[in-house]
Amino acid sequence: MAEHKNSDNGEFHPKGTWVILLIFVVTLILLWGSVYVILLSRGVTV
Amino acid sequence: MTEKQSMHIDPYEKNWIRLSIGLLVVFALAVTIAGFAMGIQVPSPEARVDPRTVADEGPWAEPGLRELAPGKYEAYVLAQTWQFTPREMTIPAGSEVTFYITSKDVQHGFKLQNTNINVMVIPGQVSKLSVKIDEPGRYDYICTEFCGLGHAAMFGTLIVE
Amino acid sequence: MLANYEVSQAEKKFIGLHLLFAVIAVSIGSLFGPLQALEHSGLDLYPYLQPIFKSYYQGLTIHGVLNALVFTTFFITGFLTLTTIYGLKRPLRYPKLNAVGFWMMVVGLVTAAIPILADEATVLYTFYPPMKAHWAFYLGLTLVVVGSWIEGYGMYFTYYAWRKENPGVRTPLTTFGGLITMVMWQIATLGVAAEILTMLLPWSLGLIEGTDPQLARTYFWFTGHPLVYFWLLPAYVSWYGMLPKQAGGKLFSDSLARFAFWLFLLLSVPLGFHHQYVDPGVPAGWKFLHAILTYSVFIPSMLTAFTVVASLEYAGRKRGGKGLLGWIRALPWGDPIVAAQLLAGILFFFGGIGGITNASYNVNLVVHNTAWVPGHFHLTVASAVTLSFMGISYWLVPYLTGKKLAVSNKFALAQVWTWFVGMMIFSNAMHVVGLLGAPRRTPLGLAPYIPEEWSGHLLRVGIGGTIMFFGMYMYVYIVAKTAWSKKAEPANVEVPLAESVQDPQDTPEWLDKWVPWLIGTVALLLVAYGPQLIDQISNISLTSPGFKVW
Amino acid sequence: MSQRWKKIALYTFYTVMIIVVGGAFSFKVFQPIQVLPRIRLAPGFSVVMDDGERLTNEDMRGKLALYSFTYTRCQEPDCQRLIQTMLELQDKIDTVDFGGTEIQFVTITVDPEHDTQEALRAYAESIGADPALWHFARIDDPMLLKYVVGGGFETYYDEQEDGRIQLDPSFVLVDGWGIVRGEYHYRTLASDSDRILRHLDALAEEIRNSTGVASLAYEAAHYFLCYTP
Repeated sequence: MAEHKNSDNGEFHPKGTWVILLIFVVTLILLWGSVYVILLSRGVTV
Repeated sequence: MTEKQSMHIDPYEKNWIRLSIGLLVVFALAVTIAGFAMGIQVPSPEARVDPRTVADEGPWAEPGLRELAPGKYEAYVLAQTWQFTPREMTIPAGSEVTFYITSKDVQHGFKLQNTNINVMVIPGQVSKLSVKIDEPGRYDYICTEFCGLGHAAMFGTLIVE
Repeated sequence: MLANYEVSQAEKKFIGLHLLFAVIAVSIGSLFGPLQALEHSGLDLYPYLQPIFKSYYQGLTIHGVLNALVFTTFFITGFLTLTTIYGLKRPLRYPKLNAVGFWMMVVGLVTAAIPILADEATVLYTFYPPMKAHWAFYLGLTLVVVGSWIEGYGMYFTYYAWRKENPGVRTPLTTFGGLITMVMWQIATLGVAAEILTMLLPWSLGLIEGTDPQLARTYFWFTGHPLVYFWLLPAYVSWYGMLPKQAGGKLFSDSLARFAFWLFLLLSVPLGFHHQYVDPGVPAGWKFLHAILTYSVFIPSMLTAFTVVASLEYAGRKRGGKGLLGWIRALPWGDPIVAAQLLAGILFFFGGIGGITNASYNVNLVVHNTAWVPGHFHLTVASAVTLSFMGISYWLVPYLTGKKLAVSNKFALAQVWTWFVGMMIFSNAMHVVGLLGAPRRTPLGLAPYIPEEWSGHLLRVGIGGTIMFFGMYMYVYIVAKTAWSKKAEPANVEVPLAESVQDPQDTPEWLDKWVPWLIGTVALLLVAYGPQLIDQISNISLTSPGFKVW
Repeated sequence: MSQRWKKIALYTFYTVMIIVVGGAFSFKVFQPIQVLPRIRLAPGFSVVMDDGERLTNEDMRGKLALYSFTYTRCQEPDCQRLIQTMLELQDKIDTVDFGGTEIQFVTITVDPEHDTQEALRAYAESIGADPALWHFARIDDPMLLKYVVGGGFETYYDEQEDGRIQLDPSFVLVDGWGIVRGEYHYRTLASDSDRILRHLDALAEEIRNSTGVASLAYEAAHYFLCYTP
């Protein structure tokens, strides 16, 4: 097969890293958002 | 000192930094709106008292719930090892209560379950927060800061009916 | 740089002593972990310990002080001593100074431990006045902190000597990260030093009548949050400077790694009010400013996440990993050193999510002082940090003792995974039950207000805690067996310093200059804290007499 | 970049830093501007004063008002202290330069049944209240009284079964816009008369100075919570 991904310095771009971190960001938004919703649902304080 | 010296940042990483900052800006906006526009605020300094004498005279000498006007209450709560005074308060649903809480000994916490009332109780300081509760039920207020051996048993109940 | 410098036996022994005290501390401190966790699930073993340990809270104090304060401080000063001398390839400039610092820490540890064990300092590791511990407790903590400062000075002198010998050379990354950690620590601990020296120590000695509890909290959290970064940054040193090599690759970006460390120096300290969002004595506006600053310190953490994961991807692809995510499988998961740090990183992802939630100003009202908070910091200090330190130990102990790890790879791997699984269960349950309203620092088995719906989660707290208990003592066993076995095979371990994709010498010079960054740090600190400190100090009222309530 | 430009950039950086830090600090240390928080809107009301005049919240537009709440029969030390504080303030009020803005003390009784207009006037005379500055006032309807004093001014009082009145004597400071700027419900570390006088000073200064461009600085002081202690 042609593509032996050569990790030479110039060509390497961390695409997989992006995918993992994107999953992280989505999880972050969901979990943070759920606590934020709890905050809103529990009413005002002033 | 060569020409090569520079921060070359991978384009993927550059985008990642942009994304991170954008996300934080959105979060910051969300909490700002909840805090300053909708009124879910954190406490600010109310007053300073002398913890040695605060329970001798003034409102914390006889702490309790008091009706200011129909549907509007104030609750002076005294925290001490290991109880809140009063232990039980009853308000009608839909009323607004302003809590004034202080401690005559060590630090305590005051968390009214299932509401956003959650505040430190620090001797010498008065913690003030208001809440409006529409849903009838029993709302425990529990001590959330370690205050000694009886800490786990320190709680009271706000009955909304 | 001395041409053929090798870390000497004496130096290895000195560093090893740090580890010895760290492991002793964590092995005592961790005894109480499962006792607390099981108490939550309804099995209270404390009554059986009555003759020796008086209460849940005494156990909790020991757990917190020994694990979070002592284990970390000793491990970190030892580890950073190594990154300093090994990275710079030169011995300590004043080894006696470092020895003085170390033994001062030991004396402090003993001084603080005696009142804790005697139940005279059951004040938890935050020791909020007006709960009044025995004076020896405060003195002991002071000595530990000052001792660590002195060790830090020893590292600075060493660095200074090296810098004069090697002008223009980039500081090696691991040394660089270690030094930043130390500088940050020394700035941050000024808060707790002020708290103890101006208030708590004179008060516990009877020289002044009372304290100002609100000011004490402000002082404490000046130190309290950067303390977390003092724990984390050495783990980052390993993730940036060693893990890439251990995984079979290179560091993805040297300059961004350094930039992240500078941001940590700049931003770690001026954000302590985010621990005081619900304090009555701090104006909401200042809390909001610190919320924004806390968000800012999330940026270098995000940078770290990217650079470290990218370095791992680089390593995984070099090892033949294909496709978008295939490189993950190709990483050396069979190596306990690597596995520990990878799992630490996974747990830390969740720690980061919890952290940003805590930091989010009014969102904190939902979670403040609930079980969520210990759930969160067990993902940082007990996962990202401790699990990484466990992994580091698996090369560091052989390196220092010259003996091969005395257990099989599989056993060490099992240890790492046990800790990971236990932590997953424990911290998840703690987060959930905290959201439902369970307070922290509370023997929930005794609390009369526990609703039925919490019990399932509290059971999981107990299960997770117990699994972690086994994970911890497997670790202690491995370290102890390696250190004391007579017939172990000799090890041939080197300190795993990772190369960078880019030559560090190409990193811009401004990323290796101290003065501008230090000035910036002090300036930001003054803006973020100065006005409030002036306010609170000038309005000080020492009206709170002491109480012994345990 | 040449060495020289680097140096210039660095020193610019330091200078900006010093200005920012110095600015923030001098703002705090010298406290050029201090304000009182804008707490909430004061309630609307209509009272009858001891001289028989009717006074409403509308009449107080553009004037400063220090409201206080007590009743003449009260023998509690807290009530005595309230009158004492008011007298101290009356003595010292001339030291404050309100720049032409009028200030009025209004003490509303929570016991209108006993505190008739005549009784209030007699009481005012007996303690030496200056009629140009300080008036006692009453609201006839107990329901309205409750809404104004309890609901609006958030001052607690309650008539007991035996006819005795339970009360937390208190002060409320309201500006010319009808906004509550200070509340003094219970004793704190500072003495009430000192605190109120300090607050009156701050309010007077804001009225005198916050015109034109300076008003922006005052808004900034509000924004940055530079509150008078």
